[in-house]
Amino acid sequence: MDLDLSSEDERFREEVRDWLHENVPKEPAPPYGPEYREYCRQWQRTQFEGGWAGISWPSEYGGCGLPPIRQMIWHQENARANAPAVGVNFVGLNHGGPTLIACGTEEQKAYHLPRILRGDIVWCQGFSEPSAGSDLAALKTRGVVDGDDLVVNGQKIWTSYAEHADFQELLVRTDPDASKHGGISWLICDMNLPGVEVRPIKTMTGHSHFSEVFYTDVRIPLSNMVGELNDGWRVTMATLSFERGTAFMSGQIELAKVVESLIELAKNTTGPDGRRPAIQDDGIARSLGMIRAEVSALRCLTLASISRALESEMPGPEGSITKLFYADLSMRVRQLALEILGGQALERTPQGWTNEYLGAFNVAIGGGTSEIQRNIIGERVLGLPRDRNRK
Amino acid sequence: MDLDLSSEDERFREEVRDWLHENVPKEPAPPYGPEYREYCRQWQRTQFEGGWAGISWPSEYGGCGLPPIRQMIWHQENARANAPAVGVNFVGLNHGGPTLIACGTEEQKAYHLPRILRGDIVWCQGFSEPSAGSDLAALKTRGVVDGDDLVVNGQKIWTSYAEHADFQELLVRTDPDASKHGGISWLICDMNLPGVEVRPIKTMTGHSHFSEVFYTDVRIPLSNMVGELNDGWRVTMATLSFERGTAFMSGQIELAKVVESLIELAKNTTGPDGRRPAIQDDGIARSLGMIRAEVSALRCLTLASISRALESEMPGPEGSITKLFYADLSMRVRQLALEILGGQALERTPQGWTNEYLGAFNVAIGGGTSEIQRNIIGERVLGLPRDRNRK
Amino acid sequence: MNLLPDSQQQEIIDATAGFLESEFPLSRLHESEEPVPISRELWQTMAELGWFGLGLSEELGGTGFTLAEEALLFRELGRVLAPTNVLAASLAVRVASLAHQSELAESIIGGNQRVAIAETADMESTLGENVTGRFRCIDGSDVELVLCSSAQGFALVTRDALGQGDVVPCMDEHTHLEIFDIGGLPALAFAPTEMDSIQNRGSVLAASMLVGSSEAARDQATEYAKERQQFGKPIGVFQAIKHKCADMASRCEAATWQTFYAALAVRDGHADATFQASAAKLLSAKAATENGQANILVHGGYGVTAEYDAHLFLKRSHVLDLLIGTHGEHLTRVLHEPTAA
Amino acid sequence: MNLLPDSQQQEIIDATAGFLESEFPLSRLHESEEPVPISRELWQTMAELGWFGLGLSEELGGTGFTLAEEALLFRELGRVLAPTNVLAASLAVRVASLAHQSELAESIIGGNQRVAIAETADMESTLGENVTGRFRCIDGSDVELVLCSSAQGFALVTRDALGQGDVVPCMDEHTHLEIFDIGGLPALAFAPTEMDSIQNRGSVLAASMLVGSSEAARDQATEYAKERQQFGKPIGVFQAIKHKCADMASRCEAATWQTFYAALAVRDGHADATFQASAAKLLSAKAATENGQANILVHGGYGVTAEYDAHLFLKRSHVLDLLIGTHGEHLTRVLHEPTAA
Repeated sequence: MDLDLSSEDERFREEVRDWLHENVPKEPAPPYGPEYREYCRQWQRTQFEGGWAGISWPSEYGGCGLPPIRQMIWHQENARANAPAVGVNFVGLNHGGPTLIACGTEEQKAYHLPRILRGDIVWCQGFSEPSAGSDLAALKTRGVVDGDDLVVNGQKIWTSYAEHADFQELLVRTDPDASKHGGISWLICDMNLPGVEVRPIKTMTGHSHFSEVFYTDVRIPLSNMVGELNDGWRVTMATLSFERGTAFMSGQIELAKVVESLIELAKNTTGPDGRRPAIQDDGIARSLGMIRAEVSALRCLTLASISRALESEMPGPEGSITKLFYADLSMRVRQLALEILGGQALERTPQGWTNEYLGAFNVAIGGGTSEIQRNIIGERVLGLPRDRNRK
Repeated sequence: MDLDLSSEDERFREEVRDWLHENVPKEPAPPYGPEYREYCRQWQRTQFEGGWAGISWPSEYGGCGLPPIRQMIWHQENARANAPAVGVNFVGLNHGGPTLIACGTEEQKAYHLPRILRGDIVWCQGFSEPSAGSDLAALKTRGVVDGDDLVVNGQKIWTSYAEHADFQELLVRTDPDASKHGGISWLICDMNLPGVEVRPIKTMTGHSHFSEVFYTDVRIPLSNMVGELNDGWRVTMATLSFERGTAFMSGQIELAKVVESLIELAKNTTGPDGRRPAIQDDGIARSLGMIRAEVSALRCLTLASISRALESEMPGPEGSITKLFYADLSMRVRQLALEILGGQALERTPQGWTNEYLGAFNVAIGGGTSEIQRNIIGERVLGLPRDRNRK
Repeated sequence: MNLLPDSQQQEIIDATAGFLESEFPLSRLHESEEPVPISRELWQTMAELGWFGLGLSEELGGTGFTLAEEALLFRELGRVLAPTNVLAASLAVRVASLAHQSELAESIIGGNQRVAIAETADMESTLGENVTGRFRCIDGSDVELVLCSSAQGFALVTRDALGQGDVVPCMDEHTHLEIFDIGGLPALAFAPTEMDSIQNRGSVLAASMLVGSSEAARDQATEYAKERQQFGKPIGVFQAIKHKCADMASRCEAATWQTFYAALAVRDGHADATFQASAAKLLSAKAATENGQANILVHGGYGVTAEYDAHLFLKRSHVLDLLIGTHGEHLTRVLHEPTAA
Repeated sequence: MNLLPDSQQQEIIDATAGFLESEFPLSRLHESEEPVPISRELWQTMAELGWFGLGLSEELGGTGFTLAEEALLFRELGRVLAPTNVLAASLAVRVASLAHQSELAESIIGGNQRVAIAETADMESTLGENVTGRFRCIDGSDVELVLCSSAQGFALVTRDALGQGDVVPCMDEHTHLEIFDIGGLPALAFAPTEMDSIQNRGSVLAASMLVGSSEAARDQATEYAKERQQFGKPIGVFQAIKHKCADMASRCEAATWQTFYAALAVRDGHADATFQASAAKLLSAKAATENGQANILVHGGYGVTAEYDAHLFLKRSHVLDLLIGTHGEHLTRVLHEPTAA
């Protein structure tokens, strides 16, 4: 047990800090559209050219080959420098890429990994379907082998940044007669193939965070399969373990910043008595204190994941604890903001707390609802028996 | 919709108040033991002799034959007069007796009801078993017909006041080959029969609220069966509807008094800052306010039950909402007391808040856990599909 | 004593629900992302139904029912997320009547002047003969009168006199939100808080709308839980969902009966009327916002889409929560006012 | 950076757990309803194991490990609901050492003097050369020294000098609770809060015991949920139970890693040490009390019986929660102290 950063780690932090100071874009990110995509890609390319992309990815594919703690340092310094968020590159960097590293062929790795790191290509996810949400393995999108291709027909939903993506991690059912988990394959789908259609879904914040994707006779080469035919569920578990595990590193740092700004809000907003600043209200002060302690615990959960990653490549089911804790805390932070704001909470500004509050429901649902995380914790961390209702 | 009490109701209230003023025992109840039983029985007999027993019970069995609102008025005035709690007579008055009224034979009613009202006999419950708790219908205690008797062998648990009781509402399995709910019978068991053995269970508050009861070849006359042989589950549902419904009338009034004393506590206890009285703490004041509003809502839930009782004899599944609300609120009231007391909460006095806190877990578990109440609300109030895990 | 609606009241409920189903279907909120003011025609129809004077005696020009029937009407309005103008009109009629402005009252009752409510936004506002302070005006884009509300009472002013306020996008996109800084504007009519228990009436009506919203959210979540299949079962089979719905039902039940009780206590001038009205507002606000959140979560991914109704209930519950006093004010009252005997 | 115990630390954990399993089985708490003081022999054995000076350097007479290893030891002590005397002794050794009372320190390390902790019970107490105020002394029925604790620091006094206090039945029947009103008693040794981060050390050790208690409660509930059958299934199949257990695991995980981090931050003198120590105390107290409650509820009726262990964890968690500062003090610190970079 130690918190020590080696002198190399410290030097790394200094170098990152200096480089970010010089290179973080001055102009803010455009809110959406092709300009947003370009902004994200350009920032990724800048990182790549500076030698900072894929901190803990293997160096043979353009990564830095450094231990995960360096990735954490990188995220910390990015937050300190107010560097742009990962944006459209989230899936490629945080679970698409790591899945290829763990399960992909040499060709797949050689093609995609450097391109993801350079910001040349954008990845998105194609897992959920309209009737396969929490019950992901119920997916029905069909893939039929025809020569060297899989011919895909069906529909996906909740695909973030689909309209910006070049490739997609796509789950299809390739053996409808096999057991539910036994007939699924994991594909790399080129989003520009004929027959792929993207339709954005509008959310309650007024934005389109995600889309439906429709597939009509889309021909995907079999060489784009990750893992074996019908063995995609194993690969999926790897993807989900990355999604629920290490992908939260930057989210946690972001949330810590949100909490500090919430404290500022409480200093500058009149409290429930209509007279003193909210932070002088005994109850609000206690809630703020507890939330600050909890965001610290979230950070420690992340550090524990990093520590475990020193021993094993693949994040374990404990990632679901981090996800659950993160989702619950994210929601409560925004609820406290609403309590502090009182009537002002009705006034909606694009970057304001009200939108944050509405957006927080995404966090509790996306990447597996909190109920699903509790099932995983109960069954895979604690070893409680599986629910027979779930066929 | 009206809150009006008729002039007869008001006159009734006056009469109750006057009578209680004259008749409420001056000496407090002994804490336990045979003296406690005698105290409760004596108080019941005093009520009976004064003409106040069984306010809403039929007059042919010694009751007053009055509408349920009079029962409510009676409870209110009892609380105001600090009259003794119902104590050992709870089961007889609140669900044993009402079950007989709904489902018993003429002989059963004629024998038991007046005696319950007079305080001559004490009833207890014999439903749960060690492996039949939430899954009540899994009960295994066997009853075998032999001539005019049922011969009973087995064990019950969580029987409140078993050591004081003369009779028990006893569920036994009379057809082991029938469906789970189809082979149960509801019996009146004389607790003084040979083969009945009572063993008190000590709880975490240090008291013995309830007991195990063992049955060895206990011969119960078939004439003591309520409802038909193997049709006891229907009778049980009636008993439970009374237990979860109208039985909360006095509990709600009691809790309202507890909340008022909690507010007094907050005035007289130094708060979290170690300087001001707890009630001046913004957060504690808000919690107290909300709890006071909630106990008022609990009262309104009870009044709604009374209103429904004007139209139907049997309480509906909404009683589970009252039970759930009551259990949750009971617990939170005591948790707030602990927060107000701070370190003082460690100091345990027999009637103090610390024991109230520990005792509140009983409320959340006894009479069906909050999880069971939520199942009932989900399935029987809202019509959601039944869980297939529950065989 | 009977908290259940009687047969005449049940008729009011049924007729109102039927009318609202055709005139205020929830689908209307998916046809526009802007607030849709109630049309003049529809407003006139409501006037003819007697809604604006529902709780006012016939001798004062009202329909001759009481606050109990008003509570039932507003519960139905809350169910369909109707704009708050009916509530504003109902209170405005009473304010005008209490200020002996019978012509004004008649004009509102008759549907000739439409009303919006404006809730105080600071502690410095004063209401009386004149109105001063900052107010958040709800659903006031196309009205003739504005009813200013604060802990001091209610004051009625003309919309024209307020000039152009600061129109702010609202959390609820179907609610028009405009902020006015008012400096000493003479009121057409003023009623202080205690007069005819006017503020308690407002609390009960707002609570009734919140009750309706919380019940509709409960019903939506329950219906979805019966229909939506995952793992080969309706999701309502799973306790994680079933128990969420049960908690929604429990919150509704508590809020509903507390609100009905409060309506009667206020109507009949009981000593605990203020306590009951504030308790109703608090419990119904809690039920509406928590059920609004739970409804979204029961709907999973679909709950956060604009296409489904779930988010509409949450957003509207926060708007209604703002009306007639802050949490802090109501909590102070329930802590210090006398409760029921 | 690595938060996981290394192999040497794992050995300490395993050895401690083995020792405690035989010397402090939970069954001992069912054999008596009174507090059972640690016997002289057992105390001596602990001394020989080097527990009282575990985190003290060898040159000061300690075992030469650090606060990290102490945290691991106290987690195990928390798991078996051991009395708080080891914690008192561990802090007392450091207080004596900081006050250059090396003989006193050696005597405690050697097990010759047993120690109890007494937490301030009012805001008027003062700690320094002299001790004044009201204190709640925990597990002090058979000790030679008492360590008085308040926000000002720690002061060591002899048990004899305190005379007879007011023995009060404790919520936890296995904890001896005695209240002392002390007026200007000279201290044998005093260490102010900041010195050697002594208060933060205390917070971390109390947090470690709370973590142990919360983990043991989680494990008990989980085991019970696997074994107990209802409706023909282990109750752990049902989400109402499964998700309760999952929430228990989540609280444990957060408290554990926060506490380990705090142990290291305090040991290494980081700028955020106070923040981390207070955060650890708050999260572990929350985990222990909430898991204590949940464990009882998972056990159903059996959870409230004296015969089962479940209630023991809840009661002890409230005792441990009392040690080394109130919630209010820790919440103020976490709100105002600097956090990690």
